[in-house]
Amino acid sequence: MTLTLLDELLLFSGATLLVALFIGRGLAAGWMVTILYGGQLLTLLKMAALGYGGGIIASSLSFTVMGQNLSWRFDALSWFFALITLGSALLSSWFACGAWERSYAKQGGNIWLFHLAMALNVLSMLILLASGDLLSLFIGWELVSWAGFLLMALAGGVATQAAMRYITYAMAGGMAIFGGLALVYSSSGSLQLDAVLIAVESMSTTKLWLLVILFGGGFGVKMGLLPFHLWQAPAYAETPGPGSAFLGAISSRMGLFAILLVLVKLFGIVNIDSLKIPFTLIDARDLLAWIAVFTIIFPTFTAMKQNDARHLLAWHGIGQGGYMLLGVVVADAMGGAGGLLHVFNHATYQAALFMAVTAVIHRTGTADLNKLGGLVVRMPLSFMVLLIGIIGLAGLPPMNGFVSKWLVYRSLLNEGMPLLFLAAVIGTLGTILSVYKLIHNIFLGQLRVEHEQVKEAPWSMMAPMLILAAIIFITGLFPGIPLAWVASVQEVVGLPATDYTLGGVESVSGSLDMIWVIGVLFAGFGIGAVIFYSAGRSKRVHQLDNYAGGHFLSADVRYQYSDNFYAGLMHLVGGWYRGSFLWLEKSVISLIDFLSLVMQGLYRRANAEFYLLSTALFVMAWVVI
Amino acid sequence: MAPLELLLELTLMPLVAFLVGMMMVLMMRRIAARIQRRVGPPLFQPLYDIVKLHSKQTQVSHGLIHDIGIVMAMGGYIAAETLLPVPGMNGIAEKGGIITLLYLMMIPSLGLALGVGQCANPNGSIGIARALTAMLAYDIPLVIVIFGVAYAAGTTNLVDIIAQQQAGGFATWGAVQMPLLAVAGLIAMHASLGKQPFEIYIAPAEIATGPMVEMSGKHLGGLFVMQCFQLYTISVLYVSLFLGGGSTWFDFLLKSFLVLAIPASIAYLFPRYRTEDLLRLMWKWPVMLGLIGVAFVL
Amino acid sequence: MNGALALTIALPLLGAFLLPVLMRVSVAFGVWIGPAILAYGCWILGDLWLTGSMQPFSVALGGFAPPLGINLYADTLALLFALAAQLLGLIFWPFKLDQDSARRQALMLLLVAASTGLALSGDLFNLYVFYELTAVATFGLVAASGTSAAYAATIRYLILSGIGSVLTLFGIALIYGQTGTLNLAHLAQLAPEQLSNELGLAAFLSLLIGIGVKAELFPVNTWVPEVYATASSRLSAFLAGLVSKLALLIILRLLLLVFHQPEAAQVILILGILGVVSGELAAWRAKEMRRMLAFSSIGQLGVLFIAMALPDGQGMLAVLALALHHLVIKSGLFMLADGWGGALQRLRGSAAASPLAAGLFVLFSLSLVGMPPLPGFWAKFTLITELAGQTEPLYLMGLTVFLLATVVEAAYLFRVAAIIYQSAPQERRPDEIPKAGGLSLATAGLFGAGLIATTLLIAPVGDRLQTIAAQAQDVDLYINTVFPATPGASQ
Amino acid sequence: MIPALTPELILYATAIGLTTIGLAGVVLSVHLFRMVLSLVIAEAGVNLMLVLAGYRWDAVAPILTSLGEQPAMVDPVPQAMVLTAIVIGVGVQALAVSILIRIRQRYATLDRWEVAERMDADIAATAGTPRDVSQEAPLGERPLPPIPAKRVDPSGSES
Amino acid sequence: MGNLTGLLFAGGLGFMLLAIAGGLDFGAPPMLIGSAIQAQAPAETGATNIVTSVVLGYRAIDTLGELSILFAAAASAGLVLGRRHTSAGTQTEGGFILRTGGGILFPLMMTIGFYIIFHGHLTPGGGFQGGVILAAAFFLPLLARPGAKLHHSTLSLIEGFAGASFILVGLLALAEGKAFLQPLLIQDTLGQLFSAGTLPLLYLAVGLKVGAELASLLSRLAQTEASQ
Repeated sequence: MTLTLLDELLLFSGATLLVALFIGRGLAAGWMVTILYGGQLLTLLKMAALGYGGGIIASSLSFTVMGQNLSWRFDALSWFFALITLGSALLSSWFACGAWERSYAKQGGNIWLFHLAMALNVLSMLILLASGDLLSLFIGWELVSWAGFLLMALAGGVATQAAMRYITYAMAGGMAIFGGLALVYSSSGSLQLDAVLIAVESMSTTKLWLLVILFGGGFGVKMGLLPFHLWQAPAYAETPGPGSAFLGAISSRMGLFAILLVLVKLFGIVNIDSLKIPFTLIDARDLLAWIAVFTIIFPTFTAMKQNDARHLLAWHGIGQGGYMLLGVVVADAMGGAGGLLHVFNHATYQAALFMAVTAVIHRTGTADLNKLGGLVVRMPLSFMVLLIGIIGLAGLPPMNGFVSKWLVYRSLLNEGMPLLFLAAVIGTLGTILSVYKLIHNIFLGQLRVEHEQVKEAPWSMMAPMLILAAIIFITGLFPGIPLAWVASVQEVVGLPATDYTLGGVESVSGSLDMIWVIGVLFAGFGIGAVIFYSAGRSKRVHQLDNYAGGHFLSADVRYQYSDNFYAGLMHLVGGWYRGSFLWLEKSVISLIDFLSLVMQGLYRRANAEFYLLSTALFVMAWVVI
Repeated sequence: MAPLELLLELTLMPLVAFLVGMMMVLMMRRIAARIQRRVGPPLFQPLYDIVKLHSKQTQVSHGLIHDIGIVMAMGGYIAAETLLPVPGMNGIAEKGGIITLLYLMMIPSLGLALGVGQCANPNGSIGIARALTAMLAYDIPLVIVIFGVAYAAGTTNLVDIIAQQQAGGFATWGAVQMPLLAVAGLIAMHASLGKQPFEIYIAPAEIATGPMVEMSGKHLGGLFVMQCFQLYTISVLYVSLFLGGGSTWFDFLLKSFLVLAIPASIAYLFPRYRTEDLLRLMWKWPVMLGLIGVAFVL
Repeated sequence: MNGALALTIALPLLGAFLLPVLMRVSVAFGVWIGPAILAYGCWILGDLWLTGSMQPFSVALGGFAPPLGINLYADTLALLFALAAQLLGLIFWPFKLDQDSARRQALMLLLVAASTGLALSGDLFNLYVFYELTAVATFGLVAASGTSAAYAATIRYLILSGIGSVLTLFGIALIYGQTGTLNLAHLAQLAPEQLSNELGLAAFLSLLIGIGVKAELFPVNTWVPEVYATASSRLSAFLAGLVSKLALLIILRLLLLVFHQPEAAQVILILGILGVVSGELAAWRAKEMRRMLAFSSIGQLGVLFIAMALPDGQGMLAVLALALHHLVIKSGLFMLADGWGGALQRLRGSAAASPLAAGLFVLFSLSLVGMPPLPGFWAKFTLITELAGQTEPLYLMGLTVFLLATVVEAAYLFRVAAIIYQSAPQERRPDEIPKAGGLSLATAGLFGAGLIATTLLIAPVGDRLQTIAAQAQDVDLYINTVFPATPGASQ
Repeated sequence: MIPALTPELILYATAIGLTTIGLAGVVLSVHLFRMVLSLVIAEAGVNLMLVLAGYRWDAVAPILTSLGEQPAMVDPVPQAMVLTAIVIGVGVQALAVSILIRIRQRYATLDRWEVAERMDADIAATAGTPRDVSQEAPLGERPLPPIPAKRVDPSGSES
Repeated sequence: MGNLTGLLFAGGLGFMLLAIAGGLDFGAPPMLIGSAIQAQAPAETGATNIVTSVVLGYRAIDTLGELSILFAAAASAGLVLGRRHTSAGTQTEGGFILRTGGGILFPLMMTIGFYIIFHGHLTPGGGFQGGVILAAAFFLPLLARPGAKLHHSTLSLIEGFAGASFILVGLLALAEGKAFLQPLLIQDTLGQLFSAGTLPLLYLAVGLKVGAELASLLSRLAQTEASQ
């Protein structure tokens, strides 16, 4: 059997897993695994034709079990996601090697298990992305959720609790998908994608509704959509440093991949659009859109109240997921492109931000926003990476986040959905506010006494961060590069493709050319600098030489304003945080506890004979009558 | 559009903006004086202030980020000018629409925030927190208004919007077509200026002029320049969205000064709003008006 | 060669009778008698299983043709379960030597002989006799553990099983009164005319409840947590793993061959769903490893009942796959519970003490929950696709309950896994942390290896199971093998 | 209408009556030994039911008295079955009684609820888990009497 | 309240069962295999008592199963009631009538027991009934003199060999190529003492086994009762 490119990739990934498994003990293991990830990325790039022209590369591995034949293949969609996965894997594991590895091992962490879990995650994600039919999709899906569980449960203690909560959600999602799978199988007779395509047309609306709910819910759990989002923030935040960078970047986007494959490609947006919710004028697509929009707003404003940097970023991860779904669900040329591009952009700056925060933790030992401050003087490079990251996350012009958000807004504008547009903007503004809190409390303001001798992050951690920052800026400057891949993905998935240029998007209703916009921006900065520096040199003043209404500032006084950062806003909005979803989750758990108490009582106080007698009676009565 | 001509425009537009901006600052201070029954500053007072600040001997800075913050503040607005079409010169309006402009206007506030953050002064940080909250407050109605206009015009390209408005003379002005949106836009514009009733984040009594607390010399000069650009950008944006932009220079200047006169005259009559009152106000009336206006437009 | 089939039952009985005598004569010789007999039984059945041409055959005991005499019906399904009985009997052999080990080993031999009889016998009353023999042998073995709690559990179980046998006898009396014959094949021929009425259904239901006691059917399985908690782990592994499946096999044979009324299937479905709900939820709160496993086995058997309730034998493959999978997993888990028996909180940090056992526990839980490459997933997949194909709402409810049960199951199994992998509390001395070791760990490892082997060659195993299921479903094949010459006409 | 007291009704009524009394006895009684006895009654009832399944009108016992033609005989198979069922019953009851003796020695009581409560306490004690039921109101009506030490030595081994 | 519902449920169940049993046509059993057995039994098994031919011939495996149940019960009782113990029971001696009567009755009961066992295939009765009488015979002296030590080892010996012989006879048939537990040595001597081939042997084994088991069971019960 000839080894197709896809086989090479999967075998390479398997080899990485084996290397991590067997040779993982040595200190050089980290570097070896990173190089192997690089190798995987090269094999993927050899398949680059997929990203531009589309087409399919089938894997020679396919077998039939219990009458179902499983096949694996790569197309533009899986290639695009695989590129992001392998990119973030390479950079995260590069970040993990060297200094971080030694400090993690010193704190008692198990490096071998960490690299093993990362390799397992990458392999399972590639298998999921290469799935050729619904059954292999489900198999890949379960593998990914369990591999994620392993990576999250690694750090023990709080992380295990968060991982336990994750696995319960993931299992519920998995079982919903399994139920949906069974329904599809029963109506279409086979789980191959083309057979399902035919069967979808003939499906009754109620069955289609059920399938949309089941698949939507199942994939929504992984993506962290609103009712099921509670697990994601603690789980991603508690994973050890580079692990959270990897998970934050790509792990929950597998849910979007599956939604694209199933809801968009198989069911088709037009079918979903036709599913009307009785008595209301909105249909399934609007429902998804509104879930996406609420997923943008609520997590973002929860992030604002977080006091731990990692949790703040993790909550933002959920929020940005909402944009991607919104773009995909609006499903016109710009919206689709915006959603998909946002996946790429988010992966870059989320990974960069997590790495920067891990670098700060590595140096100062804490991520608590109230215990940091003024580190810009000591860790300028990390500051720059974090700055570029938050500009991307907030979606401001020079960085790539702006392009995808601009596309999403334009599609909302074209489709004429004012409320969705408004909600998305509220989300963005919320992001800007909480993101400034992040950078202010860590890098700006008063430098604490104990952080005087803090040095810049070591090079093994700084290199991947700088690469990511560069990627963010370059794809911001030339969005055409990722847009090319996005266009080919849109063809595969069945969304209308966008006509893109290197600088941005050309369209009759207003176009965007990032090269000009950024050019003008930097020109403006130049003129501003000229005006500013024309006034001669300024004297550098010590931090304590500050206006304090007549008091004398001394080093031991902590006058940094970081706790309850947006007090003004919180006076008005504070009352609206009622943790209604936490209450929902607690009520479900207490229901199960109560039921199990009832069942336990049933078995303890069992007058077994009486039960037997009563069942015999009811059964006989049922027979006789 | 030959690249050379384009380059010429790119340099001329900010210059024009600076000059007109200074005139507007002067007008604002003159109106304020008149309301408080005093004469008000002479014609070139803004220019004098900027030159004085820039020529100070001792320039105090709190570090590189403090300086870069100010540069970003000025640079952001300068870049924003090129996106605003001015009679005769369109700049790169076609390359980026209103949304890009809206985002470009956010960069100066971010730059300022970074600069003030570096000064490590609690008053500064509180001021910035309030400034960002205020931005959250007035940006929402602003966005609704822009949505309405863009949807009505079917494009986000300012040049087309102005062309559409000028096509039918007075009748097809934005304000006439969408009165409610115009009013909402006005209130939002007023808040984004940061002038008297909505200037909680400068509030001299409470937080010692907030962000400006550590700014002296050329930093304060830079902020003055930014203020000129800010006034110019906001008024010209309002003019081009609702008053059909300037077909001739005289008509363009007249409209923008008139537009600026309204908030200037209202400014000094109200006491300062608290942050949450500002939020409540902004989220209640302009948003209501805007949504109703958009409903009409849809 | 067919005669040897009867040997697999006769020899263990002979061994059981002679063991007390032999033990008094020479302990060294007596100890190896039991395992030797079982090994020989395994050899016979294995040889039949491999060389047998997959065609079922019937052995008339005592030389009398079936409708009069009793016949042993051996199709691939029966052979499989008989082989499992002998093999597991050998694996879970009570090797502990003490004063009354002779009696305990004799009872074990009886139990294994009865299980083989249950799997093979083709006569209704004979099934009842072997069912009672299993019950009595179980009482003896559970009471053998000597603690007062064991006695209390045994007496409660004995009374419940007594009532069960009363109902079973009543059912048999009804069937005999109605049809006049006891042979299953003969009944299968007569069933359409005589047993499809109300009386037939009543007879089946009393049989169902009677035999249900052993098959952990919902209302009558209150004995399960007590007995499994007090019996030795090896015994409860044998009981939970195999004996409950055999009782289920009888009900399945009756359902397939004789009683085709839809109401019968609905009753089983309802009781199955209730069983799943009660089992899984009770396991959620269980504080002790063995009790948790007991409740989880109730839940799993509830699932088997749901699979069995699928109309006209569609669920056969699902039942077979799920039963075998549960057999391997539950035996393995009980073997681990041998070392980790006590409270779950006590297990904190035992992963460090015995990593292999912790790894096995996670492997078993993953397969029980249905992680794809493991066989548990394929077993679930067959059931899910069958259930989804039905239209009645009850089956769909069964499907949803089954899916939700898996989620609850994953939650409590991995809660235990999390406890095991936690770091041991400082104040506990290392020797205090429970270690799973020795023979039971080896057996659990054996089951783990079996699981992994099935994962790797899942395709051939899947096809083999499909042929077995197809053959077991075929009622006419059953009748023709038992009455080869006369097509249907009774003498 | 009282159904005509045909022999059929009488016999069936006795058989099923015995079974019902047996079952009711098991369910209602609290004393374990009484439950075992009512189990015996139930089994007797079912055995009678089994024999009746084979009864024929005016037929004799299935023993060949003369070599010539024999009179109509009763169906021998149920009788064989009953023989086995009775002996099974004996076996089970013997075992039950011996276990009851052992429980009486260990728990000093044969009240089923108390035995159940003691059993749970023992299982929880061996496993080391806290009892899952509230202590102040144990399941039985009255709190557990302390096991008299003198009569049964705790190790349960024979004196 | 619990009792009331229990009573009601039991009454309801009884009524239901009666309604169902009504469906059976009483007194005219289909005799499907009954008549066939009656016709063939004397020829195939050589026993006049057809029930014995069914018990030991047609359904021999049932009887074997039932024997092993009895053995299991005895073994479990042995397990439960603990090791043999020679406690001088504090029970009162049997009365004078019991002691002397016991002495006289013992041989009588033995002969009746063996008579019933040997004529199992001719007249009603058989191994089980005879065995019980034998057990009573063994148990009588224990009642008379509770202190008397009943030597358990011999009893379990008898028990073991009797059971083993039952199966060996069955295996013998297998050795001759016939099916397991097939009746052998069938001559046409219907009605005589030594007719019906191996059946009497089987019944002898059953009788001895039942006798020994029940005797040891009863004696163990008596002695544990005594030791309290």
